[in-house]
This record gives sequence, C-alpha cells and structure tokens, in this order.
Amino acid sequence: MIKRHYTVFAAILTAVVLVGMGSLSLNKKVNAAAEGSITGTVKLSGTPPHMRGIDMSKDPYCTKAHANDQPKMETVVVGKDQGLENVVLYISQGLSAADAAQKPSTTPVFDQKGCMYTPHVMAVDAGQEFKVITSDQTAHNIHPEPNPMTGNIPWNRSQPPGAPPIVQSWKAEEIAIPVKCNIHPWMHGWHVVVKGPYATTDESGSYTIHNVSPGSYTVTAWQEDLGTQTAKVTVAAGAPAKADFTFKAK
Amino acid sequence: MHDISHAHAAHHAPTSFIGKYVFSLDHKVIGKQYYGLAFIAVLFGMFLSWLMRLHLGWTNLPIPGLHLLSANGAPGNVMTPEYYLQLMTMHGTIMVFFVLTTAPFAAFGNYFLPIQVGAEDMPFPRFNMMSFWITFAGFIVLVASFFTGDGPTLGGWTQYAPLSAVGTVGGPGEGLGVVLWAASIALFCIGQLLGSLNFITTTLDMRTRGMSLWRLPLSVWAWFITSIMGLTAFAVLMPACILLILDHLAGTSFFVPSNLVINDQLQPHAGGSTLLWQHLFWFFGHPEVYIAIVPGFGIVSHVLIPNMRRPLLSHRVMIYSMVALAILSYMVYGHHMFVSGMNPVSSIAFSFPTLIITIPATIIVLIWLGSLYGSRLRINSASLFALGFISMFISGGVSGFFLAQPSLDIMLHATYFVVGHFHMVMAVAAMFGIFAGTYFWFPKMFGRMMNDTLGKVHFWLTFVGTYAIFMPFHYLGLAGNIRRYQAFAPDYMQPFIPVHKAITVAALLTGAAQLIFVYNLIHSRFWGKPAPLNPWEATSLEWSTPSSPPPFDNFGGKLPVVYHDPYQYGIEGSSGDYVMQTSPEQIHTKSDEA
Amino acid sequence: MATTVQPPTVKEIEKRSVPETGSGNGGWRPQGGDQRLLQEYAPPPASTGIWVGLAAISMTFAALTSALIVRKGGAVDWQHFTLPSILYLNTVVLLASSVTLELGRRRIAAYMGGLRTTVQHPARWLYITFSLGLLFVAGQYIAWRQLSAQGLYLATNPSSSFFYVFTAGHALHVLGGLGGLGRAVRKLNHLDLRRSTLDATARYWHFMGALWVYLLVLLWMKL
Amino acid sequence: MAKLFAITIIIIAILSAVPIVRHTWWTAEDISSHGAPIDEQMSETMAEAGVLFLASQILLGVFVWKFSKPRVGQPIKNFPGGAMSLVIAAFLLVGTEVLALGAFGAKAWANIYFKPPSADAMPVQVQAGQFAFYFRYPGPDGKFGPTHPDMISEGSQNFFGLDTSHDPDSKDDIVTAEMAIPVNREIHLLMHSKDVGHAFFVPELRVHQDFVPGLDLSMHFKATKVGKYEIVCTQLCGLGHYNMKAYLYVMSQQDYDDWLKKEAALQ
Repeated sequence: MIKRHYTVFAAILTAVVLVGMGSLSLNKKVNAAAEGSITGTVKLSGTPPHMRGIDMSKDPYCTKAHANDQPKMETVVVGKDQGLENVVLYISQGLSAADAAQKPSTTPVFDQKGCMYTPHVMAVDAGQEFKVITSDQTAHNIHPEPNPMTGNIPWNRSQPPGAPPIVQSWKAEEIAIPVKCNIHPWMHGWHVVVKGPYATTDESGSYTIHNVSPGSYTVTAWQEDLGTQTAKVTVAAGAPAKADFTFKAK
Repeated sequence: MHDISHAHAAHHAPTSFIGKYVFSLDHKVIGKQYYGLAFIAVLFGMFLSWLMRLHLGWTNLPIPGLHLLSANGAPGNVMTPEYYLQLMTMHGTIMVFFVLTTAPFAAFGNYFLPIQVGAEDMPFPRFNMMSFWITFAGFIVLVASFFTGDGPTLGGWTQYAPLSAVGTVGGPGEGLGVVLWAASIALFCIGQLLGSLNFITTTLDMRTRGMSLWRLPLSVWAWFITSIMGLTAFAVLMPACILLILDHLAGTSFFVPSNLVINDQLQPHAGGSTLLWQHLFWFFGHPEVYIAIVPGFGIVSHVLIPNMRRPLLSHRVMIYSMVALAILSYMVYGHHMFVSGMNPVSSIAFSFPTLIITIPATIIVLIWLGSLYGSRLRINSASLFALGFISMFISGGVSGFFLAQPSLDIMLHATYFVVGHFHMVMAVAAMFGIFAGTYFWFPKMFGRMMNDTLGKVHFWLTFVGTYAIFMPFHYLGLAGNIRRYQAFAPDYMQPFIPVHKAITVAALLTGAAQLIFVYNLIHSRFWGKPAPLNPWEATSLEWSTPSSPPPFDNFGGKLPVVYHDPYQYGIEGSSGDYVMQTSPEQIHTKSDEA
Repeated sequence: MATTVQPPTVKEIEKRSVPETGSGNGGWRPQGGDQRLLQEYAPPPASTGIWVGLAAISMTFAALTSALIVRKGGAVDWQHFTLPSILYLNTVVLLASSVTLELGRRRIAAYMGGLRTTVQHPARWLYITFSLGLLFVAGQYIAWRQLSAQGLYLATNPSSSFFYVFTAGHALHVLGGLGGLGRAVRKLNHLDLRRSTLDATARYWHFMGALWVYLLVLLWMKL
Repeated sequence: MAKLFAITIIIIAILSAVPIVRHTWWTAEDISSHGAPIDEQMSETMAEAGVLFLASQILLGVFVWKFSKPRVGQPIKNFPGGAMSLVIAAFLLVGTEVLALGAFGAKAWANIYFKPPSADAMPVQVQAGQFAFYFRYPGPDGKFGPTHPDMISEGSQNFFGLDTSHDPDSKDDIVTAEMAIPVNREIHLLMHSKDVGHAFFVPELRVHQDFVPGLDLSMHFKATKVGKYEIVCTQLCGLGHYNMKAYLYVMSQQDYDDWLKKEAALQ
C-alpha cells in the first residue's frame, strides 16, 4: 500500500523537477541571447621593467626543464606592441545580485610546469572550483596565503609527480591571494578571487568579459605590480562594450 | 595526594566488572592494562614504520587505502612528503613514549615490583589507576591527531622550535597537530609522574620483613632507579610542553624569535629563544633514553640469572653501575646539540661525561659476560632474548663512541648512523628486554606457559632481521645519508636507494615475524598448557605466590618473610641448586653482600 | 558544640609497641606480615610519598626557572614591570595560613599521640587555614586583573608571560592543597583522619608557602 | 641451539665488520684544510670500537656455546678474578680509551671552532629558508647591505629583504642560488636563518652547523680541491626538508671571478 504511494509521489516529484529545470534552461537561453560582453586591451606605457632571471639550480629537474630558455620572473609580462599579460579584469560596480551570484561552469586550471605556474595569474569566481595540476617530475607544494580577514582558509599541500589534481575553491572574494611553492621558493603566482564575470589578458594584452547582461558598470583592471585601474562602461544587448587600459611603467 | 586509607580500604577484591578490569586499583590489572596499551601502540607504530620503509624503498608506490590515515596526505594513494614526516613523527613518539617507556617500566614494573618487594599492593592505588588512564588518554589524544585538520605534526619526536611553535604556516600539522602532540605528551608526563611516585614509595616503604634494599632483585632496583629518573625528567618535559602549547594558543613567544619570515610573511612573534626548547627537551630526552633501557638491564639480569643457575658475579656492582648510568645521564644531554649552535666549549664539556658513561655500561656488559662464564646456561625463549639484548646493547653501544665526540658528530649528526645507533641500543634492545620479560613472566601473569618452539622461531627471525635492518643504517650514515628524508634528492645519495630497498624488505619480514609472537601470546593466553607455580625454578618473591596469577592481595593474606639475597643458585650444601628468598633454610651465602 | 577526635585506637598503641628493627628491611612491617595490621601501619608511605611528590613539583618549577633565565638572557625585548603590590599582602596571607595549619596540626597530633586527652574544636584551625588559602587564590586573581588592567596580558611580553605561567602554576598547586585540606577536615569530622594524612597535608601546604616566597623573590628580581 | 646462537652471532659480527674494513661505504673524500684530524679521529675510533665490538660479541658467543650444556651437580665456576677484575678492566681499557678519544677529539674540535677566521677570509653570507639556501656576495664594495625582514619577498626574488633603492651597500650585493668559492681561499661563512631551524652540511668539506633562528652564527673553512659538491639541510625544517639543497662549486680564482661576473649580470 505504502509502496504504491511512494511510486506515485516519486513520479509527481520527477515531473515537477523536470518541468522546473526545463523552464530554467529556457529562460537562461533567453538571457544568453540578450547578454553583451566587455572587450578591450591593456597596454603598458614606458619601458617594461627588467625581469630578473630565475636560478633554478637547486633542483636539477627544473634546470633541465629550462635547458634552452632562461626562466624569468613574471611580475610584469609585456607582449607584442606593449600588451600587458596576466591582467585580471572584473566588474567592480553595477553588477546585479543575480549576475554576481552566477557561477561560470568552467573549471580554471592552475598548472605547475617547468617549476613555474601557468597561468601565473589565475582569476576565479568566489565559490568556483579550480584544479591544481602538476606536469613536473618533481614534487611541489602549493601554499596559498590568503588574508585571514577575508574568511578564506590558507592551505599547504604537496603534490608528488603524477598525483591527481587538487580540486579547491575560494569561498570569499579576495584580490589577490599569493600562491607559493616552498620547495621551489621562486615559484610564485596569484589567485584573483572575484564575484561575477571576469577575464584575464592574453600575451597581446587583449581580453573579453563574456555573459554581461545589459547595463552600466565599472570595470577594474588589476595588475600584481602596477596596481588597479577602473573604467565606466555601458553594455547594450548584443553589442560588446569597449574598455582599454594603459598602465604606466614604474 | 597522600591519603592511603582508600588504598587499603579498597583491599577487598572488587566484584563489578568495571572495578575489576577497567578502573581497577589492583597493581596487577594496571600492569596488564599498561602491557595492553604498549601492545596496541607497538603494533600501530610498527605498521607506521612499514609504510615509511615502503615509501623509502619505492617513493612513488601507490599503497591502497593510504588516504585513510591522512585526510589529504595521499593523493592517488601516493605518499606525500608531509605524510611521510607525519608518519615518522608519530612512529617516534608512539614508540618512545607509549612502548619503550610503558612496557618495560610501567607494565612489568606495576605488575611485579610490589610482588617482588613482598607488598600486597602499591601504597597509592588511586594514583596508580589514574596514572594508567591519564597515559591512555594521552595515547588517544596523540592518535586523534591523525583524524583532525591536516593531520598530525611533522616536526619529529623532538619537535624542535620554532618549526613546532609557528603554527600552520610552518607546514601541514604544525597547527592543531602540534597542540595535540604537546597535550598528549603533557598527559603522558603526568601519568608517569604518578606512576614513579608509587614505584619509589613502594620500594622504600612497602618492603616486607627481611627485604633489605640489598635483597631487592635487580629488576626492582632497575625500576626504582628508572622511576627516580622519570620523576625528574618528566617533571621537566611537562612544563616545556605547556609553554609550547601557550606559544600556539595564547600567542606567547617562549620559543619563537623575532623577525621570522615564513612563506613571505613576517611572523608576529618576538624575542623567543629557540635553543631553550632544545635544552628543556634534551634535559628530559637523554634520561628518557635510559628510562627506556635501564628496566631492560633489570629484566635481562632477572631473566638471565635463573637460566644461568647462578647469581651475577656481583649484585652490588650491577646496582652501582645502573645508579652511575642514571646520574651521568643528566650530564650528557648536550651531546644531542653539538652542532646545533650551542657554545662549542660546552660541546667539549658535554662530550667527556658522554664518553665516561660508557664505563658503567661496559661494566654491566662485562658482569653479564663474566657471569655467563662457568654458568649452567639454559636455552629457552626468555634466555635467548636476554642474550639477544646483550648482543644488541653491545652493537648499539659501540657506535656511542662515535656520537660522543663532537668532532665526529660533524660527520655523523642527523645521519642514519644516529638512527641505527639509537634503534639498536635503545629501541630494539628494549624490545628484546620486553620479549624476554614476557616469555619469562607470562606463566606468572596468566597461569599458562607460552609455546617455547614458537618463541625460539620468533627470536631467530627477530634477531637476524634486526641486524639486517639496522647494521646497514650505520654504513649509510657514514656515507652521509641524512635522516628524516622522505626521498633521497641529493645526487650523492642516489647510490643508497638500492640499500634502502633491501632494508625495506628486511624490515617487512622482521615485522611479519612479530605476528608469530602475537599469535603465541594470544593462543597461549587461552590455550597454553597450565603453568606450574615456579616453572623456572627461580628464587624471587613472585614465584612464591600461592597461585598463578597471584591472588588479589598477592600472597593470600600472609605477607612473606625474606631470609636470603634474591639470587641464591648453585649453593653448595643446600637441598636443591637454588634457595627461594622465602625459605628459612640456613645457607652459607658466598655472595658479595657478606 | 565541641566535637572530639576518636581516642587512640588499640592499634595505635600496638604500633608504638612493635620493636623497630630499623628501616631498610621493612622493620615497621608487622611480624609475620598480617595484613589486617598493615592498614594501620601504612603511614610511612604517605610521608615518603609526599616528599617524592614535592620533589617532582620542585623539579617542574626549577625547569621553568631555568627557562625564565635562558629566555631573559636571549631576549632583546624584555619589558620590566613592577609586581602588583597586592602580591605582598597575599604572601602574608599564605604564610599566616601555614601558621594556623601548624597550630591545628600540633593540637590534633598531640591528642592522637595520647599526650592530650581532649581537643576543643579540633577542626577550627583547619577551617581558618582553608579560608586563608581561598583568600590567597582570590588575591592572586586580583593581581592578574590589575596586570591586565595595565594592558599586560599573557602574550604581551616575555616577562608578563612568565609572570602568568609561574603564578597560575603555583595557584593550581595551592588549589590542590585546598582539596587536600578539605579532605582532611572531612575525615577529621568523620573521626577517621590518620596522623600521616594530616602531616602530609601540612607538609604540602608549608611547601606551597615556601615555593611562593621563592617565586616572589624570583619574579621580583627578574621581572 | 646454543651452538647455533654462538655461530650466528659470530657470523653476524664478522659480516658487520666486513663493509667497514673494506670501506664499502665510507665518509666522502675530504676536501677541507681542517678535515684531516677528523678523519684520523674517525678511523681511530672505528678501530677501537670495532675491536670492542668483535671481542665482546665473539666472547658472548663462545661463552654461550661453552656453558650451555647442563652438567648435573657440577658446581658453578666463577670468572677468574671475579667482578673486581672486570671492573678494573673496564676502567683501565675503556676508561683510558675514552679519555684518549675525548682528548684527541677535543683537539680536532678546537682546531675548527676555537680558531677565529683570518683577516683576509672571504665573507659569504648564506641564508636558509623553507626550503632552499640563498647566498650573498658583498660585491665590489666588500660590504653587505642591511636586510629588512619585512621586505623579504621570494616572489620578487628579494630573498634577503634588500632595499637597493635606499641602501647604497645593497646595490652591488650579488644574490645567488648556488655557492661558488675559490679554491685554497679561506671562506668566512655568515649563517642566517630566515624562518625555522636548518643546517648547513657539506660532507666533503667536513662542515656541519645548524642555523639557529634569531642567532646568526659563522663558520670558516678552506676548500682544497676544485669540484662540484652538494650542500644539504640536516635539520628537519618541514615538508620540503628532503629537497633542501644547493650546489657548491669550488673553482680556480679565475673561474670564480667569471662566475661572479655572470651572476652579477643576472641581478
């Protein structure tokens, strides 16, 4: 008797759930159509600072990995026609709570390659999961040191060669969390934890923030060494808004 | 802390299960409880060493189920560096504190010291019971750290500051892990202090009629000396642990100097002294080594004598030597710190007592050897392990000559030579003492004999296996193999790796051989053949109890009266070849007490 | 309403009549080792025990002392401060409690030893001692409050750290002693107080006084 | 069984001695000017300890063999001379031996630690941190710039916390991840720990010293043989302890100068 009740109940439940999800995905589509984006380039004015070479002789594996290139620091990486790499752009004002709450479905990857971090700067949404992987044949430890005030918990864990990815996420917004490998002290990168859509510039300094619903926003560009700049943009449905930034070399 | 009316009011045997087996006031039950704790601890500690050895032999070997012991220490069941160090720390702590200190000292001492002095119990049974349960709590707290936060501490059993005092930034397990470690050790110290209090008082005040100090068996002397050492050593370690905890929880700076930069972060602490911890720790730490081994001297002598059917060449010289060891053990602790930034002058000051301490040790060994000469040795599991103890103690002892010299410490400090040294002279030797004691006293403790054949098999595998494991350690150490490495990264250590593979195999086999002992112990406990009252024809008081195991009050209402020195064997003109301490028979003793 | 302690028991008398065959061979143990008698002859362990216990406590504070000295030697940032004056008052209180305890102990002991026939209010002095002990702990607490009012907390500075560690450690031991006193009083009222228990309690309590004086001098010199 | 014990223990004793005698594993070749007494001391001690080891193990075996046959009613024999002879033997043999060892060992030790560095010793600073060594050379001005712990940032390769923009002395300091020293030149090594306890050990150089946080120590030594050696950490310092090492190059003065130029260019 009771059993039958269950089946009926279950049936109804599944139906409701299905309908709900259907409708959700439906209006998501609607949004996507209406969503705009912010694009632009970030450049450096003035002579790029000298990036000091890294001596990896401590670990022969690392030296071998860089047998035919001199590893350099990545504090300020300037690409062709002064494009600034590793600049994180995010919307600092004007974001609706709903958009801020939306999590991207992607999983950023933070790779340890040739005893360096690629990417050197990884942007991630608060609460979004990311993967830490290692392509090296030497053990690393990943030691992010967030600001205790933010509520992000510091952790310190090593990853031997061939170990499976470490999947983590940062619960609170924080710009920016330094990440170090103590076994290879020169290894240094950043996790930039933002709310809402974000982008990171490529080697030519250009970027595009996708999935921005129409409205006017303040976009902030963050560079680990040169600080931040902001710009006001208005995003219309369909048409991408433009925001270029220029950092002055120190 | 000084009321004994309960002690003796409680001398009507308890009837409830709890009163009988759990919170028992009976020193015999408490002794068995300590033995049980040590038994669990040693199996666990050995298991940890297996994992470590596997990792040292085959660094990236996935071990199924490895993650169970560490929340995030084993991605893909491959041991991470921190996991290895955590296992190492736990192995050391568990073995030193909860096995080498509890089994030969607290376990056998609790069970046999009161019987051998002819007392019906310890004077403060309450403290005795608390002593065990506090120690047990310490063990639980320590093991609990496996399942909290990012696992147990990785600072090694010596927990050098400031690594142990800076908190999580220092590495996994350096936060909560260290706090739990320190709490566990502080509890352990309290437990052992209460135990020592009982041991000392029993030896001084509970001796039965005729039991003069010189008539005490060597085992009692060993436990007595050990408990005095324990009283001073643990009373120093406990406050040290509390200061360490305060550095963690209250933000004090006892052990952390200023201007430390860890992971690019300037640490808030200021003005601490890092050597302070080392001084406090080793002031405890070196006596602790003797706390682990001196009961071994007592047990081995006590086991060997009935099997040699003769007293030692000199009862008193043995006792004087043990006392000398105990006293010297407080003047030598600095030899752990030769290259640790201590004033080089004090290095020399510490090196001489360290060298001199070999003299009483040599005397002890020579007394054993000299007594073997012209004896009528009986070979059985117990005597074999006693002889094995002597061999181990010699092998571990000679390497002490090297480590006592600061100039050689330059080459050997923190190498596998040290690991080999203390494993042989302290760890394995003490284990052999424990085995000897077990095979010898089991009939009295459980009223059943252990299987002698299995015992001998166990001995041979353990004896040969031990040498196969720890002798190579010395060679590797000479060649500069550094200890506490989870893998051998430096180029010059690559050739050592095959040796480590071999050692691992030996370790696994030797470890497996211990299962024979486990089986023998459990099987004999229930199905062993019933033991006669005095299976070894021995003379000391534990063999004149009316039953095995002895009744609740040990002597069935009548305390024995002692007429003789403890070891009267091979006396001419006596009825048998041995005279019990309790037999009123008149004999002309030729022993050196005359 | 005067309570009186139990008169000397038969066994007390027996005890004095047993020939002492000298320590070392358990001379105090009864002939033939009858365990019924043993219970009455147990006192010596209690007195030995208390000495052993005090040795351990001394060792602990000795370790902390050396820690203080080493730590001060190596400290660049040692911050001197004057001890709260109430500590001196506390000292007086604690020493007074030792005196009162001794007064009580003497009277009861004399009675147990059969030197006196009656004791009026045997527990009174113990009650006074007990309350003085409580007063001392309260005084220490006030001292801590005063220090924290000055902004000197446990972690403020090595010197304050050591001050709190020492005083708290000592206060804990005093509380332990109060427990022992309470026990003694209870037993006294149940007329089963043993001489050794009383003596051991007293020894412990006097030791606490001595220890405190030592600590006070140490802190006064070093802080 | 007793025979078996005797045979086993004697075989074990001899087998254990073989690798020592044949130097299958032995201390690394000495390249230091002060190492000779240490090595002498080592072989001395090895000889004496070895003899004691073999003698007592074999004696143990022999006695067990000889005295394990139960002979009924036969009275026990006492070791000739009894306990006293053994005690005296222990004092004479071991006592004199350890005192001799102690005295010579003390000399070897004093020879290293009680001699101040000579005036022309070349200063090099080594800083240990989780989990690497970094080295600092004073540069042309021969002066080390002051360090500012709050400015230490390994991310931007400021391992020592130098303030090159304000401290003139820091400008020409050369910071390296590997250590190079000229051969036959006395080095005055200034040791500093950035975070926890570490140690500086070069087996070939016979140099072994802990870094004590909050207390800067110094060592001085002279390398006598050109080559590539390894500096390892021997004081447990955390999860990367096993991989905390750096290479030490002992070079001819010429190569050393070139190396220093190369490193200076990298700054």
